[in-house]
Amino acid sequence: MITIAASPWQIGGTPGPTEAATLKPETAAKLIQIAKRPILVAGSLTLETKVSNGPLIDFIIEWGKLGIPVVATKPTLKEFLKRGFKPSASMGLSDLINRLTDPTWSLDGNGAHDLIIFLGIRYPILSQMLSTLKHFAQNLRTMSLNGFFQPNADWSFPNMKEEEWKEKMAFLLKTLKEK
Amino acid sequence: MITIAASPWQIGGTPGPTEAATLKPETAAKLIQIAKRPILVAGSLTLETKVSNGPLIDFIIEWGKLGIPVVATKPTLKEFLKRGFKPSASMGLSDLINRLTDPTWSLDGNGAHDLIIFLGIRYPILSQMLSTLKHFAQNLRTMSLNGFFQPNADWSFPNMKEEEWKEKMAFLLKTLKEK
Amino acid sequence: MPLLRDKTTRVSIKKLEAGSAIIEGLEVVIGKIIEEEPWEPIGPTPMPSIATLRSWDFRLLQRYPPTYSPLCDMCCMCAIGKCDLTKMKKGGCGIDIRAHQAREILLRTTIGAAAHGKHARHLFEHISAKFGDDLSIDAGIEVEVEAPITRLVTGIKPKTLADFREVLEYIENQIASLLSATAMGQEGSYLDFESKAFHAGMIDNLALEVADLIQMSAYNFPRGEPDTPLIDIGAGTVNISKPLILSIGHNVSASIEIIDYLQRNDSMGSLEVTGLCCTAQDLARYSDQAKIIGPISRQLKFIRSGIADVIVTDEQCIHTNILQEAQEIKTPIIATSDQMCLGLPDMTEEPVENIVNALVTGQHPGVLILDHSKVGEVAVQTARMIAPIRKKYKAVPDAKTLIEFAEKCTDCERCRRNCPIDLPIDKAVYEARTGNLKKLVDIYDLCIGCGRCESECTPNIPIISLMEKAAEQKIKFEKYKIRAGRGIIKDTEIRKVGRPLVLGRIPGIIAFAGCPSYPRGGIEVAEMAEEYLKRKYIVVTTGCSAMSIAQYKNEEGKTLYEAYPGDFDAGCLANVGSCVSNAHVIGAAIKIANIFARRPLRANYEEIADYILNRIGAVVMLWGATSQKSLSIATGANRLGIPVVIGPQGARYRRMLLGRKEKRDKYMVYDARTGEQVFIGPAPEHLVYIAESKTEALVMGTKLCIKPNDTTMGRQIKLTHYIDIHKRYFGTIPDDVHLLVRSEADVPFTMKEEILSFLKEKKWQPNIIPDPTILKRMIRSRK
Amino acid sequence: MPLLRDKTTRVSIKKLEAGSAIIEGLEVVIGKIIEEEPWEPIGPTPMPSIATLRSWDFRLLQRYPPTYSPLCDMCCMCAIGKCDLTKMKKGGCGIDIRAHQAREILLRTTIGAAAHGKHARHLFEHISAKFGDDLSIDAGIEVEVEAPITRLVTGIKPKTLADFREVLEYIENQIASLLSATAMGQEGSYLDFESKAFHAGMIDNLALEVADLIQMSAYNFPRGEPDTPLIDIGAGTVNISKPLILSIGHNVSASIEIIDYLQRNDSMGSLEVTGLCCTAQDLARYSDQAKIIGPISRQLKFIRSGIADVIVTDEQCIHTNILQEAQEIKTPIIATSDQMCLGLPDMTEEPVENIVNALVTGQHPGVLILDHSKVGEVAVQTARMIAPIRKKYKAVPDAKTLIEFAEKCTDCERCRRNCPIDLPIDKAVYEARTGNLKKLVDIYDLCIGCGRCESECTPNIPIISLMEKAAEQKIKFEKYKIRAGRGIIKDTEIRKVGRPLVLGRIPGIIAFAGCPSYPRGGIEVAEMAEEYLKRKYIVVTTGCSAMSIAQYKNEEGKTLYEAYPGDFDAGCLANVGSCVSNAHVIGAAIKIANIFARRPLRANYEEIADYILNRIGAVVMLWGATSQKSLSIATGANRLGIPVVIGPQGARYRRMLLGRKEKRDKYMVYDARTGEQVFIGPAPEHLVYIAESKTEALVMGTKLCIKPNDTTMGRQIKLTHYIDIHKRYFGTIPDDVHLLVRSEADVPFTMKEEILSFLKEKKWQPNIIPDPTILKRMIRSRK
Ligand code: SF4
Ligand code: SF4
Ligand code: SF4
Ligand code: SF4
Ligand code: SF4
Ligand code: SF4
Ligand code: SF4
Ligand code: SF4
Repeated sequence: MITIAASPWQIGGTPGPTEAATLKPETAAKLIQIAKRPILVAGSLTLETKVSNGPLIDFIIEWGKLGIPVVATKPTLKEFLKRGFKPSASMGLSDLINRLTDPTWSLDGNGAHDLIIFLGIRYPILSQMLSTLKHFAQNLRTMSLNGFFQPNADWSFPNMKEEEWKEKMAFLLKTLKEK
Repeated sequence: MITIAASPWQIGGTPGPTEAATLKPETAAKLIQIAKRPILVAGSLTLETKVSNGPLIDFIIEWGKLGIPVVATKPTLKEFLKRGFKPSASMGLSDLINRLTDPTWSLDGNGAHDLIIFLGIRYPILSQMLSTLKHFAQNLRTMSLNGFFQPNADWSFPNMKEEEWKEKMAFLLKTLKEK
Repeated sequence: MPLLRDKTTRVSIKKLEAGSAIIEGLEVVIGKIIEEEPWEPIGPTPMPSIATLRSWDFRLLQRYPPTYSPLCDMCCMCAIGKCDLTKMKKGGCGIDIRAHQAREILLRTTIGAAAHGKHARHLFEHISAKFGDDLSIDAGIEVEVEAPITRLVTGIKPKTLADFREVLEYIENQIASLLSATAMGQEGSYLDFESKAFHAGMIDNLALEVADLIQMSAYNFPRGEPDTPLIDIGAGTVNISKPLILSIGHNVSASIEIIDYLQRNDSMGSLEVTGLCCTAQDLARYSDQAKIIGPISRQLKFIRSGIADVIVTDEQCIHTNILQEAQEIKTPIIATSDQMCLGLPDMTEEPVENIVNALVTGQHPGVLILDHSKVGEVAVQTARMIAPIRKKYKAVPDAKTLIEFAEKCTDCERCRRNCPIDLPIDKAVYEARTGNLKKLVDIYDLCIGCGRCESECTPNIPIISLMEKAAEQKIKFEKYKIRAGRGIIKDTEIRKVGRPLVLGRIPGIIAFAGCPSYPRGGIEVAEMAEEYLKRKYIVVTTGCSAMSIAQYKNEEGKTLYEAYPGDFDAGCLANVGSCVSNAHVIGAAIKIANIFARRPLRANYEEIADYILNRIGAVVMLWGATSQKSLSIATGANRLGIPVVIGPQGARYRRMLLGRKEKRDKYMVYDARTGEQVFIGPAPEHLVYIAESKTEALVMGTKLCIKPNDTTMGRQIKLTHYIDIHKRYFGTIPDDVHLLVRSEADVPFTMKEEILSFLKEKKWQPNIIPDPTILKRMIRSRK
Repeated sequence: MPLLRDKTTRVSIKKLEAGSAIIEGLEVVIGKIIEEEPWEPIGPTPMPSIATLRSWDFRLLQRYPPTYSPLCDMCCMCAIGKCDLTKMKKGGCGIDIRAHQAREILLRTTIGAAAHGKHARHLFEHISAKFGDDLSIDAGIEVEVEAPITRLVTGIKPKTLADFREVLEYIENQIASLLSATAMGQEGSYLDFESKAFHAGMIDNLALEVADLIQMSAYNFPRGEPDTPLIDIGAGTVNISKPLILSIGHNVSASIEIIDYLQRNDSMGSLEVTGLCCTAQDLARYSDQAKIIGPISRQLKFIRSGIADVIVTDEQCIHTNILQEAQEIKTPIIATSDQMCLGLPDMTEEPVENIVNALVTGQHPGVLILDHSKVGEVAVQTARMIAPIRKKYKAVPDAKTLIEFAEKCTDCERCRRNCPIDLPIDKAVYEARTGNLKKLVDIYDLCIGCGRCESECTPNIPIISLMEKAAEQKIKFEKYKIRAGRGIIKDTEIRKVGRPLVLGRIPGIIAFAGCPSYPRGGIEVAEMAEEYLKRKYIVVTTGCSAMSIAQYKNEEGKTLYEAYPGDFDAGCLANVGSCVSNAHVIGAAIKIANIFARRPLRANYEEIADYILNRIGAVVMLWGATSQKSLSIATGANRLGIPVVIGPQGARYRRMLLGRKEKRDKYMVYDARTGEQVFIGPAPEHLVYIAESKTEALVMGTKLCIKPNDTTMGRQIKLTHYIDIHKRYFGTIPDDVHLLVRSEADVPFTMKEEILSFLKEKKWQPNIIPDPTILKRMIRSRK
């Protein structure tokens, strides 16, 4: 037996034959850059999760400033506002996922999104929400950037130790800023 | 999404988090050589499957001559005998698998086997029999040398085109003979 | 305990005084009358609950402990999951993979029992409404024991339809019990799960009997006649110039209304009334004018041919994507069961005219009609009106279009990799580009028609349509004959074969049952049947297996139904009927114990099962194991001590019940005469065996017919077959003959020398022939 | 249609003449008496079958279509599988992942219904044997409508135990029907599967009611009294110097025998009688001497403490590895249900002495006793005799041993990776090496006690024992109070709250139900309950949630049960009882429609559901979704139009029923006065919503209480809470306020300015307040 590098973080979480491709930060940056209608979904763990220089939420705000539309899930909205950042939208995670399965829907009504990036969402619920999109939103691609491999995404970071993840996140932000 | 090189031959056949390691012929040879109590199980497809120089059964007989005990499943026994080769034993596949889950059992009564090599068995049934051994015969290791990835084995050849498989099989036999 | 029975006799009482109570002006329906007729004293286990027969089950499981082959290493039954159970890791509820697999078996056998239980219930309600509760249960002449399973399990002897009400309530009660045990945090022992699965199998078998007896009684199906009419079977038998109605499923009551309507209007010949799966088998028991297309494996293929003008679905074994498939060929669907509503509008209450109109105009792609009496008229009228309109859909695409499709094939192998039985369909399609369709034709016969290959094909090649086209010419010649299902086995037949069977002079009963996931096509079932017929076994068959056997001709160009008589006797081939008719196969074993051996029947489960286990050489062959229903049918047989051989695909049922013949202590029985424990050899060796190939199944079948009670003459005959067939296919004499020879007199005369020397080599010692039982209480004099 | 009821009154008749029939010497049991008492005319849907309420279901599903989150991309239900269904590929039976997920929901709701159905059946049989069929169903004073669900669904008004027989048969019949539809080749439409799942939910709720009403009646449980005794709850409340019996499960009848036996022998104080899960809740309804250890999450932890001298298991939610766990601490098990036999020897027929002896000597690790009346004596005597013997097991390993264990930790993370709720248990164990147990203590409260972490740990560290040890001091102070389950809601209470609720002045009913797979521990349930209590919602709770709420103290050091009254009224906290008591929560909504609004109840499902959907602000909170049972309870509520909010772990139930508030056409109702279609806004927006966090659930709860029928005053109040709580947790006013304001009068007074300007921004237009219904036939005058 082997343990595949990118095995689902939750051991029982093998969904079936189709699993996410493992993502390197370089590739992530490229995919984000070529996406035409990406959104970044920031979940309820954005506050308590730490990246190099503070909580994840501050980091996400920097992304938002780069022009990537940020959707704050309901429980995170207040924290964004507190920090003087107005997300592009705020919705319940379930509400958002449900609408994303409708290819005619988008945040601004200007055509379907093509890439959904997830950060700061509790593993078990994200896994299920990614499953919804995998099966029923074939028009878009999903990317999980938490440090835990999410097989139901199209692309996911592999399982990483905290420090490693922080480095990769910093590298990713840097790359995005550079280009 | 990616399609992992060593994905189960049958697409719906993902068993769970624990899957076989993909095997190269070199490694196979090594594993067979270091095994103390291996057996080779030859199933009902050994006649109709072709390797480089004839049917698989002839090939297996060569292995047998190298000293690896061959168990012919019931439907293949007659063909071995026809060819003047007496397998170490002949049993129904289900009967054999059942006994292999008993760590006190062996063909000759001289202590448990440690490696079971499978050749020439219909994919769907082999997959299930390997599952039995995976869960309930933790004392032994299993190896599938058909050209179809069997995730329930401990080691399996990956999915291969017929020609490639024939080459690998020839190489394997050569290696075993050399040492 | 006196037994209560349901008889809804309504009585008006003006004034009733009983003891201190006075009731006036009351209309009562006398619901339960305490059984008066002394047909047989009640046995120890009437209407057993899920733990009643546990000790019997544990005895079987001790000799035949389960060997599991998990199909999945995880469990996903509750919201704690998925739990990874690999290698005996425990799930969040504490369960390990052994108990979980047993739970999976319980769940599936219970689903099977529920499907049959519901089938029986639906028939009951429909027939009760149509014929009244007083309809007599008529199993035909020469049949005293009309309902062996019902009598055995419930203690009820059914006389009218109403008598089955209590039986159905019992069945439903038990199903709920069994299902409940699969909930998170219930049963924890794999042995108890298996015992419950046995119980589900028994309940399933009971439901089969109820269903078949009431439909036989109501619809006047053949009742044990061996020489039922030969029915057309095969897609080649239909006249495609006539409007064609295709019924699919298992519950024939809706489809019978079609025939009734046609007959009422004297226009039976103007339409083709055809069926697929068991509904077809049962239609043919109702009318020899109905035609059978084939088993479930022909379902998608025949639909793709476009020939059906109307499709009537009832319940079970229906391709669940049928609505979309039917829309492709512009064929309206009439769904007739709450088991399969397909999202269709419920037009039960609408006038026939409106429904027909909605279907013919395509306003709805199909409708749901829950009142069966309406179905006949709607189906016929719709077929007549729509047939001319949809003429152009009555054909698969032409060869050119198909080759164009095939040209898109990239030889990616994914179709084969998604094929449940690993057919090389990739190569067949790839080769079709060149116009060579031979490989496709070959696969046509092997294919179970599931459509998974198509679903995986990136360029969307309609692979099944390709096959259908490729086999077009061949299909025209698919004209076979099947003998209509005969139903019950008569008491007279039982009396006739009882002695030779129990003593072993008839080597055994082989029952081909179940679905068509054959490893190498239906031909293998037919070949096996033929081999046993030649060897003078009693061969019986049902459901899809019976249909597969029909689709084969012997050297003389005859189907086996034409070549062999339909009796329940040595060297005969009896098509017993549809899946629910399996009740009569199992019932026959029970009847042998009761009628021939005079063992008390009523509510006397253990003794009868003990008798069958130790004395009746009967084996069920589930060669194309597929559905939950066939698993539960087989599991019911298992509880009665009848071994089952399953084809290799059935390894996905995930468990066998295997003995180990070297474990002498497991094959001990009591000698009822003395109470002594006697070694009986592997007789039978296994309770559920998965065979790798046809030859292994054939040989195993002969071996599993060997029973401890065989007389020396009988054992000689059985061993002759076993050794002969083993030599023929495996080249040697079996390595366990010494375990099956009890005295020199057992040794087959023609092989004496060879076997005696083998016995010597094995240091064989003679043994006695006991009066075998595994029930301590059956010992007549204790030591 | 006259309704038939089962009343097994036995009458001896010497001679009976009725019409032409003469019957002599017959003993009859009068089974079915045509209903005479004209309590209410029968409605349109008595004992609906699985398709009867389909059109109602389809209406709900149109507004709230299912959103699936597959837990697995494959299907393994039959031997064709596994089929890969990823991205709408079809399986071998033609099914796609949408229909298959719906089938999985149906299967799980049916399993839940079966578990409760069986629970009811077991209670029924036991109570019938013990108290007789004539036991009156007594729901207490001030209760006319004793069985709202039974009346609504079946049309039966139960007076005695026997009246429930027909109800149980109906339940079992429907369960078999529902299960049957999950078989391979049955239903093909996801909407029809969902409709059937609703049906399973309804059947489940009916079973709950039967179970709780008969146990309330037989055991004299509290019947709607708000001020039931305060019961000790928490492991810290037990006196470990006394022998201790621990009951686990749901069916209290066996455990009640323990208390009865002690009371008969006047020795109630000599033993600790404790329970876990719902059996504990129900024991506390029987005797205020019983102590509750806690919800299911404490099960393994408490067993590991070694304190229990005897464990009595009945059915449901029991750790299936309990036998092995109990053996570790040398505690014998008494299994009392055929639902969980654990492979144990059945000693039901043995004398008490022998059984006790077998247990005390360790001859058997446990026994199966299916006769509950024997359990009491066996349990008590065994506990007394074994307690001194097993003294040394009454402790988790000492701190030193545990640190030694922790030292083996390699920080491999696998325990966390196998934890269903992703708890950082790896770090906690790793840190314990240093003797710092704080992280372990923290996790103790969050952990659901499933044991999966241990199962994954290569060095076999007994992680749960570590936690138990780490929290040892804390556990000593786990002394809380819970108000014993009060059972039914009284008609008088309904009358009192009916108007304010329907008009909206009481902002809503929030029901905390279900299991403890909380994302962040039980404290969150308690915090949510407290928030709603402060806001004067009616808060009710049952089962494990009720126990979790108890294990929290407010700022004043009081449990919420001590701080708030137990009425069914604004700002009160009612512990209704065990899981089966959820019937009364759902029943309360029905009773409001019936008693307050005088809607006909009997067999009048659609109208009542329509009333609840449009008028009663009630929400079920399933914060710790786990078992199949909680899914089916919730699904039953859904069919009645009651929305359910599920915690994030419940995403593994794999489907939500979500509305989309921007789709105006989905939120139209008829105005019953005029027949006009009126937009009502998202009221309620969803039927099943999975909340990411506590705050989201809290806000969603307030929003889902908003109903089209609210008066302007009521809407003001509801909006005040919604907006206030949204601001508090999310920082803004909700973006959908304009959809919920129908006229300026709806605008909360205190927020007038802000909201009016928001409305302006949204180009808000006023709308009328309809007399809302989604049933066309409820329109009084058609346009
Ligand atoms: S048991 Fe079946 S449905 Fe569940 S995870 Fe395994 S393959 Fe998937
Ligand atoms: S039933 Fe048990 S093993 Fe299965 S998912 Fe639930 S907790 Fe895990
Ligand atoms: S339809 Fe036939 S060829 Fe295609 S996957 Fe199914 S069995 Fe294989
Ligand atoms: S999946 Fe389609 S393209 Fe691929 S080999 Fe099969 S038929 Fe050809
Ligand atoms: S034999 Fe199997 S496939 Fe055929 S109709 Fe019966 S259950 Fe269905
Ligand atoms: S039920 Fe259908 S999808 Fe599931 S395994 Fe069977 S054929 Fe495949
Ligand atoms: S026992 Fe607790 S910590 Fe361990 S896996 Fe279960 S929930 Fe997680
Ligand atoms: S699984 Fe065991 S060794 Fe690994 S981190 Fe957890 S406690 Fe430590």
